[in-house]
Amino acid sequence: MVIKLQSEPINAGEEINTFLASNSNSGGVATFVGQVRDFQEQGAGESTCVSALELEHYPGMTEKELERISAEAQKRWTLDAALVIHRHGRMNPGDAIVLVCAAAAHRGDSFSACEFIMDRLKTQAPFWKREHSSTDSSWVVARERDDARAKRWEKVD
Amino acid sequence: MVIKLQSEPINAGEEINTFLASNSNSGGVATFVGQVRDFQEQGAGESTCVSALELEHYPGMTEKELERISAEAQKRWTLDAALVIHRHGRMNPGDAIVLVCAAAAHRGDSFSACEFIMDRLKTQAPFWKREHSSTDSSWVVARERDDARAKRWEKVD
Amino acid sequence: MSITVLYFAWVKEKVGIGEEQLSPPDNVKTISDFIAWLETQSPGHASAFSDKSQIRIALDQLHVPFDTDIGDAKEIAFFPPVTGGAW
Amino acid sequence: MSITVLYFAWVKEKVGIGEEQLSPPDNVKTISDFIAWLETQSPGHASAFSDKSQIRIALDQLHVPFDTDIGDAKEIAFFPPVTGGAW
Repeated sequence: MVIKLQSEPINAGEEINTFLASNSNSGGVATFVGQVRDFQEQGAGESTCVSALELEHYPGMTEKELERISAEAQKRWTLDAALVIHRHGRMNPGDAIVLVCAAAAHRGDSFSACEFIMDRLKTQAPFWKREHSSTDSSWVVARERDDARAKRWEKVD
Repeated sequence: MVIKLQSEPINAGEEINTFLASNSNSGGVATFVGQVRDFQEQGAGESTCVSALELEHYPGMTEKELERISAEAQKRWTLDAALVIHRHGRMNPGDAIVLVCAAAAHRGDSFSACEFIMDRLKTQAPFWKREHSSTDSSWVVARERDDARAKRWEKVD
Repeated sequence: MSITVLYFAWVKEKVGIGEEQLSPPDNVKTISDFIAWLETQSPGHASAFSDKSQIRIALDQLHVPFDTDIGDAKEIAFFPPVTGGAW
Repeated sequence: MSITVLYFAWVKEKVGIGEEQLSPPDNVKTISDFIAWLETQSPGHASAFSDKSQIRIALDQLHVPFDTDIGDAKEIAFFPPVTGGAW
Protein backbone atom coordinates (compact mmCIF):
# COMPACT_ATOMS: atom_id res chain seq x y z
CA MET A 1 0.00 0.00 0.00
CA VAL A 2 1.63 3.21 -1.19
CA ILE A 3 0.32 6.75 -0.61
CA LYS A 4 1.89 9.71 -2.39
CA LEU A 5 0.88 13.33 -1.96
CA GLN A 6 2.61 15.69 -4.34
CA SER A 7 2.43 19.15 -5.89
CA GLU A 8 4.28 17.95 -9.03
CA PRO A 9 2.30 16.69 -12.04
CA ILE A 10 1.27 13.02 -11.96
CA ASN A 11 2.38 10.98 -14.98
CA ALA A 12 -0.47 8.48 -14.78
CA GLY A 13 0.75 6.11 -17.51
CA GLU A 14 4.25 5.91 -16.10
CA GLU A 15 2.98 5.31 -12.56
CA ILE A 16 0.59 2.63 -13.83
CA ASN A 17 3.39 0.86 -15.74
CA THR A 18 5.56 0.87 -12.61
CA PHE A 19 2.63 -0.47 -10.57
CA LEU A 20 1.93 -3.20 -13.17
CA ALA A 21 5.58 -4.23 -13.21
CA SER A 22 5.75 -4.57 -9.43
CA ASN A 23 2.49 -6.56 -9.43
CA SER A 24 3.02 -8.66 -12.53
CA ASN A 25 1.50 -11.69 -10.84
CA SER A 26 -1.78 -9.99 -10.03
CA GLY A 27 -4.28 -11.07 -12.64
CA GLY A 28 -6.20 -7.81 -12.62
CA VAL A 29 -5.34 -4.18 -12.02
CA ALA A 30 -8.12 -1.59 -11.89
CA THR A 31 -7.14 2.06 -11.97
CA PHE A 32 -8.88 5.41 -11.89
CA VAL A 33 -7.59 8.79 -12.99
CA GLY A 34 -9.43 11.99 -12.05
CA GLN A 35 -8.63 14.94 -14.28
CA VAL A 36 -9.07 18.71 -14.05
CA ARG A 37 -11.80 19.75 -16.49
CA ASP A 38 -11.81 23.13 -18.17
CA PHE A 39 -15.40 23.82 -17.22
CA GLN A 40 -17.62 23.65 -14.16
CA GLU A 41 -21.28 22.65 -14.40
CA GLN A 42 -23.61 25.32 -13.02
CA GLY A 43 -26.82 23.32 -13.31
CA ALA A 44 -29.50 23.66 -16.03
CA GLY A 45 -26.91 22.91 -18.71
CA GLU A 46 -24.90 26.04 -17.89
CA SER A 47 -21.18 25.90 -17.36
CA THR A 48 -18.31 28.32 -16.78
CA CYS A 49 -14.73 28.14 -17.93
CA VAL A 50 -12.09 26.98 -15.50
CA SER A 51 -8.58 28.24 -16.21
CA ALA A 52 -6.91 26.71 -13.16
CA LEU A 53 -7.70 24.76 -10.06
CA GLU A 54 -6.16 25.03 -6.63
CA LEU A 55 -6.38 22.22 -4.15
CA GLU A 56 -5.75 23.11 -0.52
CA HIS A 57 -5.26 20.23 1.88
CA TYR A 58 -4.58 19.46 5.54
CA PRO A 59 -0.93 18.35 5.70
CA GLY A 60 -0.57 15.40 8.05
CA MET A 61 -4.23 14.49 8.16
CA THR A 62 -4.46 14.00 4.37
CA GLU A 63 -1.81 11.28 4.35
CA LYS A 64 -3.38 9.61 7.41
CA GLU A 65 -6.82 9.68 5.88
CA LEU A 66 -5.61 8.22 2.57
CA GLU A 67 -3.85 5.48 4.53
CA ARG A 68 -6.96 4.74 6.58
CA ILE A 69 -9.05 4.49 3.40
CA SER A 70 -6.55 2.18 1.68
CA ALA A 71 -6.23 0.01 4.78
CA GLU A 72 -10.00 -0.30 4.93
CA ALA A 73 -10.06 -1.35 1.26
CA GLN A 74 -7.43 -4.00 1.97
CA LYS A 75 -9.54 -5.28 4.86
CA ARG A 76 -12.68 -5.55 2.73
CA TRP A 77 -11.20 -7.10 -0.42
CA THR A 78 -8.39 -9.49 -1.25
CA LEU A 79 -5.80 -7.18 -2.75
CA ASP A 80 -2.19 -7.72 -3.72
CA ALA A 81 -1.40 -4.00 -3.65
CA ALA A 82 -2.92 -0.54 -3.74
CA LEU A 83 -1.54 2.83 -4.79
CA VAL A 84 -3.00 6.28 -4.23
CA ILE A 85 -1.33 9.38 -5.67
CA HIS A 86 -3.02 12.72 -5.02
CA ARG A 87 -1.90 16.09 -6.19
CA HIS A 88 -2.35 19.36 -4.31
CA GLY A 89 -1.64 23.02 -5.07
CA ARG A 90 -2.34 24.69 -8.38
CA MET A 91 -3.03 22.67 -11.51
CA ASN A 92 -4.30 23.17 -15.05
CA PRO A 93 -7.17 21.68 -17.05
CA GLY A 94 -6.25 18.21 -18.30
CA ASP A 95 -3.90 17.53 -15.38
CA ALA A 96 -4.41 14.37 -13.35
CA ILE A 97 -5.54 15.21 -9.81
CA VAL A 98 -5.68 11.69 -8.46
CA LEU A 99 -4.59 8.21 -9.48
CA VAL A 100 -5.79 5.07 -7.70
CA CYS A 101 -4.58 1.56 -8.60
CA ALA A 102 -5.70 -1.72 -7.06
CA ALA A 103 -4.13 -5.08 -7.94
CA ALA A 104 -5.86 -8.38 -7.17
CA ALA A 105 -6.09 -11.96 -8.36
CA HIS A 106 -9.73 -11.38 -9.33
CA ARG A 107 -11.04 -8.37 -11.17
CA GLY A 108 -14.09 -7.95 -8.93
CA ASP A 109 -11.83 -7.20 -5.96
CA SER A 110 -9.71 -4.74 -7.91
CA PHE A 111 -12.74 -2.85 -9.29
CA SER A 112 -14.56 -2.66 -5.95
CA ALA A 113 -11.47 -1.56 -4.03
CA CYS A 114 -10.64 1.11 -6.59
CA GLU A 115 -14.18 2.51 -6.61
CA PHE A 116 -14.41 2.34 -2.81
CA ILE A 117 -11.15 4.26 -2.40
CA MET A 118 -12.38 6.94 -4.82
CA ASP A 119 -15.77 7.29 -3.12
CA ARG A 120 -14.28 7.49 0.35
CA LEU A 121 -11.55 9.84 -0.79
CA LYS A 122 -14.08 12.27 -2.23
CA THR A 123 -15.94 12.62 1.06
CA GLN A 124 -13.21 11.99 3.66
CA ALA A 125 -9.84 13.19 2.43
CA PRO A 126 -9.32 16.79 3.52
CA PHE A 127 -9.02 18.58 0.19
CA TRP A 128 -10.73 21.83 -0.74
CA LYS A 129 -10.96 22.98 -4.28
CA ARG A 130 -10.82 26.54 -5.53
CA GLU A 131 -11.56 27.17 -9.18
CA HIS A 132 -10.07 30.07 -11.07
CA SER A 133 -11.75 31.46 -14.18
CA SER A 134 -10.44 34.40 -16.20
CA THR A 135 -12.46 36.80 -14.05
CA ASP A 136 -13.10 35.08 -10.77
CA SER A 137 -12.03 32.52 -8.21
CA SER A 138 -14.24 30.65 -5.79
CA TRP A 139 -14.40 27.67 -3.43
CA VAL A 140 -16.29 24.73 -4.82
CA VAL A 141 -19.28 23.53 -2.81
CA ALA A 142 -19.47 19.84 -1.82
CA ARG A 143 -22.08 17.79 -3.62
CA GLU A 144 -24.70 15.56 -2.10
CA ARG A 145 -24.14 12.96 -4.79
CA ASP A 146 -20.71 12.24 -3.35
CA ASP A 147 -22.16 11.64 0.11
CA ALA A 148 -24.72 9.30 -1.37
CA ARG A 149 -22.03 7.36 -3.23
CA ALA A 150 -19.90 7.06 -0.10
CA LYS A 151 -22.89 5.88 1.96
CA ARG A 152 -23.42 2.90 -0.37
CA TRP A 153 -20.37 1.26 1.18
CA GLU A 154 -21.71 1.52 4.73
CA LYS A 155 -24.24 -1.24 4.04
CA VAL A 156 -21.43 -3.76 3.61
CA ASP A 157 -19.84 -2.88 6.97
CA MET B 1 -14.92 3.95 -29.28
CA VAL B 2 -11.71 2.28 -30.38
CA ILE B 3 -11.09 -1.49 -30.63
CA LYS B 4 -7.62 -2.87 -31.22
CA LEU B 5 -6.73 -6.51 -31.59
CA GLN B 6 -3.01 -7.18 -31.75
CA SER B 7 -0.37 -9.84 -31.37
CA GLU B 8 2.26 -7.25 -30.31
CA PRO B 9 2.77 -6.48 -26.61
CA ILE B 10 0.43 -3.86 -25.10
CA ASN B 11 2.17 -0.92 -23.43
CA ALA B 12 -0.64 -0.19 -20.98
CA GLY B 13 0.80 3.02 -19.48
CA GLU B 14 1.52 4.53 -22.87
CA GLU B 15 -1.93 3.65 -24.21
CA ILE B 16 -3.55 5.08 -21.07
CA ASN B 17 -1.59 8.33 -21.38
CA THR B 18 -2.69 8.67 -25.01
CA PHE B 19 -6.29 7.97 -24.01
CA LEU B 20 -6.11 10.52 -21.16
CA ALA B 21 -4.67 13.16 -23.50
CA SER B 22 -7.42 12.67 -26.07
CA ASN B 23 -10.05 12.82 -23.31
CA SER B 24 -8.58 15.55 -21.15
CA ASN B 25 -12.02 17.02 -20.53
CA SER B 26 -13.48 13.84 -19.11
CA GLY B 27 -13.46 14.15 -15.35
CA GLY B 28 -12.90 10.46 -14.74
CA VAL B 29 -11.16 7.65 -16.55
CA ALA B 30 -11.47 4.08 -15.24
CA THR B 31 -9.16 1.47 -16.68
CA PHE B 32 -8.52 -2.24 -16.26
CA VAL B 33 -5.46 -4.25 -17.19
CA GLY B 34 -5.56 -8.05 -17.22
CA GLN B 35 -2.16 -9.69 -16.96
CA VAL B 36 -0.76 -13.17 -17.62
CA ARG B 37 0.03 -14.80 -14.29
CA ASP B 38 2.83 -17.30 -13.91
CA PHE B 39 0.61 -19.82 -12.16
CA GLN B 40 -2.79 -21.41 -12.60
CA GLU B 41 -5.02 -22.24 -9.64
CA GLN B 42 -5.94 -25.93 -9.50
CA GLY B 43 -8.37 -25.68 -6.60
CA ALA B 44 -7.65 -26.65 -2.96
CA GLY B 45 -4.77 -24.17 -2.84
CA GLU B 46 -2.82 -26.08 -5.49
CA SER B 47 -1.30 -24.31 -8.44
CA THR B 48 0.92 -25.14 -11.39
CA CYS B 49 3.52 -23.02 -13.13
CA VAL B 50 2.63 -21.31 -16.38
CA SER B 51 5.54 -20.56 -18.65
CA ALA B 52 3.53 -19.12 -21.55
CA LEU B 53 -0.02 -18.56 -22.63
CA GLU B 54 -1.50 -18.80 -26.07
CA LEU B 55 -4.71 -17.06 -26.97
CA GLU B 56 -6.52 -18.31 -30.04
CA HIS B 57 -9.35 -16.16 -31.35
CA TYR B 58 -11.94 -15.97 -34.11
CA PRO B 59 -10.71 -13.32 -36.53
CA GLY B 60 -13.57 -11.16 -37.70
CA MET B 61 -16.00 -12.16 -34.98
CA THR B 62 -13.68 -11.03 -32.19
CA GLU B 63 -13.57 -7.44 -33.45
CA LYS B 64 -17.34 -7.44 -34.02
CA GLU B 65 -18.02 -8.84 -30.55
CA LEU B 66 -15.74 -6.27 -28.87
CA GLU B 67 -17.52 -3.53 -30.83
CA ARG B 68 -20.94 -4.86 -29.82
CA ILE B 69 -19.89 -4.92 -26.15
CA SER B 70 -18.47 -1.38 -26.26
CA ALA B 71 -21.54 -0.07 -28.09
CA GLU B 72 -23.77 -1.65 -25.45
CA ALA B 73 -21.68 0.05 -22.71
CA GLN B 74 -22.09 3.39 -24.45
CA LYS B 75 -25.85 2.85 -24.60
CA ARG B 76 -26.06 2.04 -20.90
CA TRP B 77 -23.83 4.76 -19.49
CA THR B 78 -22.91 8.32 -20.40
CA LEU B 79 -19.40 7.92 -21.76
CA ASP B 80 -17.10 10.32 -23.54
CA ALA B 81 -14.96 7.51 -24.97
CA ALA B 82 -14.04 3.86 -24.61
CA LEU B 83 -10.98 1.89 -25.63
CA VAL B 84 -10.49 -1.88 -25.74
CA ILE B 85 -7.13 -3.40 -26.65
CA HIS B 86 -6.87 -7.19 -26.64
CA ARG B 87 -3.86 -9.26 -27.41
CA HIS B 88 -3.86 -12.67 -29.08
CA GLY B 89 -1.22 -15.27 -29.89
CA ARG B 90 1.56 -16.29 -27.55
CA MET B 91 2.46 -14.20 -24.50
CA ASN B 92 4.55 -14.46 -21.35
CA PRO B 93 3.77 -14.14 -17.64
CA GLY B 94 3.49 -10.46 -16.68
CA ASP B 95 2.31 -9.40 -20.15
CA ALA B 96 -0.90 -7.40 -20.45
CA ILE B 97 -3.60 -9.44 -22.21
CA VAL B 98 -6.30 -6.81 -22.22
CA LEU B 99 -6.67 -3.10 -21.53
CA VAL B 100 -10.05 -1.41 -21.18
CA CYS B 101 -10.45 2.36 -20.65
CA ALA B 102 -13.70 4.28 -20.16
CA ALA B 103 -13.86 8.08 -19.93
CA ALA B 104 -16.87 9.89 -18.49
CA ALA B 105 -17.85 13.08 -16.74
CA HIS B 106 -18.78 11.08 -13.64
CA ARG B 107 -16.72 8.30 -12.15
CA GLY B 108 -19.70 6.00 -11.56
CA ASP B 109 -20.28 5.77 -15.32
CA SER B 110 -16.62 5.12 -16.06
CA PHE B 111 -16.31 2.37 -13.42
CA SER B 112 -19.53 0.61 -14.39
CA ALA B 113 -18.78 0.73 -18.12
CA CYS B 114 -15.25 -0.60 -17.60
CA GLU B 115 -16.41 -3.47 -15.37
CA PHE B 116 -19.31 -4.28 -17.72
CA ILE B 117 -17.00 -4.44 -20.74
CA MET B 118 -14.63 -6.77 -18.84
CA ASP B 119 -17.44 -9.07 -17.65
CA ARG B 120 -19.04 -9.31 -21.08
CA LEU B 121 -15.68 -9.75 -22.78
CA LYS B 122 -14.83 -12.71 -20.57
CA THR B 123 -17.97 -14.62 -21.53
CA GLN B 124 -18.69 -13.36 -25.07
CA ALA B 125 -15.48 -12.48 -26.89
CA PRO B 126 -14.27 -15.55 -28.80
CA PHE B 127 -10.89 -16.20 -27.18
CA TRP B 128 -9.59 -19.58 -26.08
CA LYS B 129 -6.66 -19.87 -23.80
CA ARG B 130 -4.00 -22.55 -23.86
CA GLU B 131 -1.49 -22.63 -21.04
CA HIS B 132 1.99 -23.97 -21.45
CA SER B 133 3.99 -25.26 -18.50
CA SER B 134 7.48 -26.69 -18.72
CA THR B 135 6.06 -30.18 -19.25
CA ASP B 136 2.59 -29.75 -20.62
CA SER B 137 0.12 -27.63 -22.53
CA SER B 138 -3.64 -27.62 -22.19
CA TRP B 139 -6.80 -25.71 -23.01
CA VAL B 140 -8.21 -23.80 -20.06
CA VAL B 141 -11.77 -24.63 -19.03
CA ALA B 142 -14.32 -21.79 -18.72
CA ARG B 143 -15.37 -20.89 -15.22
CA GLU B 144 -18.86 -20.57 -13.87
CA ARG B 145 -17.90 -17.50 -11.87
CA ASP B 146 -17.49 -15.58 -15.11
CA ASP B 147 -20.96 -16.51 -16.27
CA ALA B 148 -22.36 -15.41 -12.92
CA ARG B 149 -20.57 -12.07 -13.16
CA ALA B 150 -21.82 -11.48 -16.70
CA LYS B 151 -25.38 -12.36 -15.68
CA ARG B 152 -25.45 -9.56 -13.08
CA TRP B 153 -25.75 -7.06 -15.93
CA GLU B 154 -28.82 -8.70 -17.41
CA LYS B 155 -30.95 -7.38 -14.58
CA VAL B 156 -30.39 -3.81 -15.77
CA ASP B 157 -31.48 -4.57 -19.33
CA MET C 1 -26.67 -24.77 -49.85
CA SER C 2 -22.97 -24.37 -49.14
CA ILE C 3 -21.71 -23.00 -45.83
CA THR C 4 -18.26 -22.20 -44.39
CA VAL C 5 -17.74 -24.20 -41.20
CA LEU C 6 -15.10 -23.08 -38.69
CA TYR C 7 -13.72 -24.91 -35.64
CA PHE C 8 -11.66 -23.40 -32.83
CA ALA C 9 -9.50 -24.54 -29.89
CA TRP C 10 -9.94 -28.23 -28.97
CA VAL C 11 -12.93 -28.58 -31.27
CA LYS C 12 -10.56 -27.82 -34.14
CA GLU C 13 -8.00 -30.32 -32.78
CA LYS C 14 -10.60 -33.08 -32.53
CA VAL C 15 -12.11 -32.44 -35.97
CA GLY C 16 -8.59 -32.22 -37.37
CA ILE C 17 -9.11 -29.10 -39.50
CA GLY C 18 -9.99 -25.47 -38.80
CA GLU C 19 -12.22 -24.75 -41.74
CA GLU C 20 -14.25 -26.57 -44.36
CA GLN C 21 -16.87 -25.79 -46.96
CA LEU C 22 -19.90 -28.09 -46.57
CA SER C 23 -23.26 -28.63 -48.23
CA PRO C 24 -25.58 -30.42 -45.80
CA PRO C 25 -28.69 -32.21 -47.12
CA ASP C 26 -31.99 -30.34 -47.36
CA ASN C 27 -33.49 -31.87 -44.21
CA VAL C 28 -30.88 -30.00 -42.10
CA LYS C 29 -32.75 -26.93 -40.81
CA THR C 30 -31.44 -26.08 -37.33
CA ILE C 31 -27.96 -26.09 -35.88
CA SER C 32 -28.84 -29.25 -33.92
CA ASP C 33 -29.75 -30.93 -37.22
CA PHE C 34 -26.45 -29.74 -38.67
CA ILE C 35 -24.43 -31.14 -35.77
CA ALA C 36 -26.22 -34.51 -36.02
CA TRP C 37 -25.27 -34.64 -39.69
CA LEU C 38 -21.68 -33.46 -38.99
CA GLU C 39 -21.19 -36.31 -36.50
CA THR C 40 -21.67 -38.80 -39.36
CA GLN C 41 -18.90 -37.21 -41.44
CA SER C 42 -15.84 -38.62 -39.62
CA PRO C 43 -14.73 -40.08 -36.27
CA GLY C 44 -13.04 -36.69 -35.59
CA HIS C 45 -16.33 -34.84 -36.04
CA ALA C 46 -18.11 -37.39 -33.86
CA SER C 47 -15.54 -37.02 -31.11
CA ALA C 48 -15.60 -33.18 -31.25
CA PHE C 49 -19.36 -33.12 -30.66
CA SER C 50 -19.58 -35.97 -28.14
CA ASP C 51 -20.26 -33.57 -25.24
CA LYS C 52 -22.59 -30.87 -26.56
CA SER C 53 -22.66 -29.07 -23.20
CA GLN C 54 -19.11 -27.97 -24.04
CA ILE C 55 -19.97 -26.66 -27.51
CA ARG C 56 -20.87 -23.05 -28.34
CA ILE C 57 -22.00 -21.78 -31.74
CA ALA C 58 -21.74 -18.59 -33.75
CA LEU C 59 -23.86 -18.11 -36.89
CA ASP C 60 -22.50 -15.41 -39.16
CA GLN C 61 -20.32 -14.32 -36.22
CA LEU C 62 -23.15 -13.96 -33.71
CA HIS C 63 -23.59 -16.21 -30.64
CA VAL C 64 -26.72 -18.36 -31.10
CA PRO C 65 -28.38 -21.34 -29.35
CA PHE C 66 -28.58 -24.89 -30.76
CA ASP C 67 -32.19 -24.60 -31.92
CA THR C 68 -31.47 -21.68 -34.26
CA ASP C 69 -32.47 -22.09 -37.92
CA ILE C 70 -29.44 -21.91 -40.16
CA GLY C 71 -31.43 -20.12 -42.87
CA ASP C 72 -29.14 -18.66 -45.51
CA ALA C 73 -26.19 -18.08 -43.17
CA LYS C 74 -22.78 -18.04 -44.88
CA GLU C 75 -20.63 -19.02 -41.89
CA ILE C 76 -21.06 -21.25 -38.87
CA ALA C 77 -18.47 -21.72 -36.13
CA PHE C 78 -18.16 -24.33 -33.37
CA PHE C 79 -15.98 -23.79 -30.32
CA PRO C 80 -15.67 -24.39 -26.56
CA PRO C 81 -16.99 -21.84 -24.04
CA VAL C 82 -14.69 -18.82 -24.31
CA THR C 83 -11.85 -18.30 -21.83
CA GLY C 84 -9.88 -15.15 -21.23
CA GLY C 85 -7.31 -14.23 -18.61
CA ALA C 86 -7.27 -15.52 -15.06
CA TRP C 87 -8.47 -12.28 -13.46
CA MET D 1 -5.38 23.51 28.44
CA SER D 2 -3.78 24.77 25.25
CA ILE D 3 -4.78 23.48 21.83
CA THR D 4 -3.63 24.11 18.27
CA VAL D 5 -6.56 25.34 16.17
CA LEU D 6 -6.41 25.05 12.38
CA TYR D 7 -8.71 26.55 9.75
CA PHE D 8 -8.89 25.62 6.08
CA ALA D 9 -10.39 26.97 2.83
CA TRP D 10 -13.04 29.67 3.31
CA VAL D 11 -13.15 29.06 7.06
CA LYS D 12 -9.53 30.21 7.14
CA GLU D 13 -10.35 33.22 4.97
CA LYS D 14 -13.21 34.27 7.23
CA VAL D 15 -11.27 33.80 10.47
CA GLY D 16 -8.33 35.64 8.90
CA ILE D 17 -5.61 33.19 9.99
CA GLY D 18 -4.81 29.53 9.33
CA GLU D 19 -3.56 28.53 12.76
CA GLU D 20 -3.66 29.72 16.34
CA GLN D 21 -2.82 28.40 19.78
CA LEU D 22 -5.77 28.81 22.14
CA SER D 23 -6.62 28.05 25.77
CA PRO D 24 -10.40 27.90 26.15
CA PRO D 25 -11.97 28.26 29.63
CA ASP D 26 -12.62 25.16 31.75
CA ASN D 27 -16.36 25.02 31.01
CA VAL D 28 -15.57 24.21 27.36
CA LYS D 29 -15.99 20.41 27.13
CA THR D 30 -17.35 19.51 23.69
CA ILE D 31 -16.55 20.85 20.24
CA SER D 32 -19.91 22.66 20.22
CA ASP D 33 -18.87 24.43 23.45
CA PHE D 34 -15.55 25.31 21.83
CA ILE D 35 -17.23 26.80 18.74
CA ALA D 36 -19.60 28.87 20.92
CA TRP D 37 -16.58 30.26 22.75
CA LEU D 38 -14.63 30.81 19.48
CA GLU D 39 -17.50 32.88 18.07
CA THR D 40 -16.94 35.42 20.85
CA GLN D 41 -13.26 35.86 19.97
CA SER D 42 -13.63 38.10 16.85
CA PRO D 43 -16.13 39.11 14.16
CA GLY D 44 -14.09 36.89 11.76
CA HIS D 45 -14.58 33.85 14.00
CA ALA D 46 -18.28 34.66 14.36
CA SER D 47 -18.69 34.95 10.60
CA ALA D 48 -16.78 31.70 9.92
CA PHE D 49 -19.13 29.73 12.18
CA SER D 50 -22.40 31.48 11.26
CA ASP D 51 -23.63 28.44 9.26
CA LYS D 52 -22.62 25.35 11.22
CA SER D 53 -24.16 23.01 8.63
CA GLN D 54 -21.19 23.96 6.45
CA ILE D 55 -18.55 23.22 9.11
CA ARG D 56 -16.70 19.92 9.52
CA ILE D 57 -14.28 19.07 12.33
CA ALA D 58 -11.18 16.95 12.79
CA LEU D 59 -9.86 16.25 16.28
CA ASP D 60 -6.24 15.12 16.27
CA GLN D 61 -6.66 14.55 12.52
CA LEU D 62 -9.74 12.33 12.74
CA HIS D 63 -13.19 13.34 11.50
CA VAL D 64 -15.55 13.77 14.49
CA PRO D 65 -19.08 15.13 15.13
CA PHE D 66 -19.90 18.39 16.98
CA ASP D 67 -20.83 16.69 20.26
CA THR D 68 -17.40 15.06 20.69
CA ASP D 69 -15.55 15.79 23.95
CA ILE D 70 -12.30 17.60 23.27
CA GLY D 71 -10.57 15.74 26.11
CA ASP D 72 -6.82 16.20 25.95
CA ALA D 73 -6.64 16.55 22.15
CA LYS D 74 -3.66 18.52 20.87
CA GLU D 75 -5.09 19.71 17.56
CA ILE D 76 -8.52 20.71 16.33
CA ALA D 77 -9.31 21.72 12.75
CA PHE D 78 -12.35 23.43 11.24
CA PHE D 79 -13.09 23.33 7.53
CA PRO D 80 -15.88 23.14 4.93
CA PRO D 81 -17.12 19.78 3.61
CA VAL D 82 -14.29 18.36 1.54
CA THR D 83 -14.30 18.74 -2.24
CA GLY D 84 -12.21 16.86 -4.75
CA GLY D 85 -12.30 16.72 -8.54
CA ALA D 86 -15.41 17.05 -10.63
CA TRP D 87 -15.63 13.40 -11.56
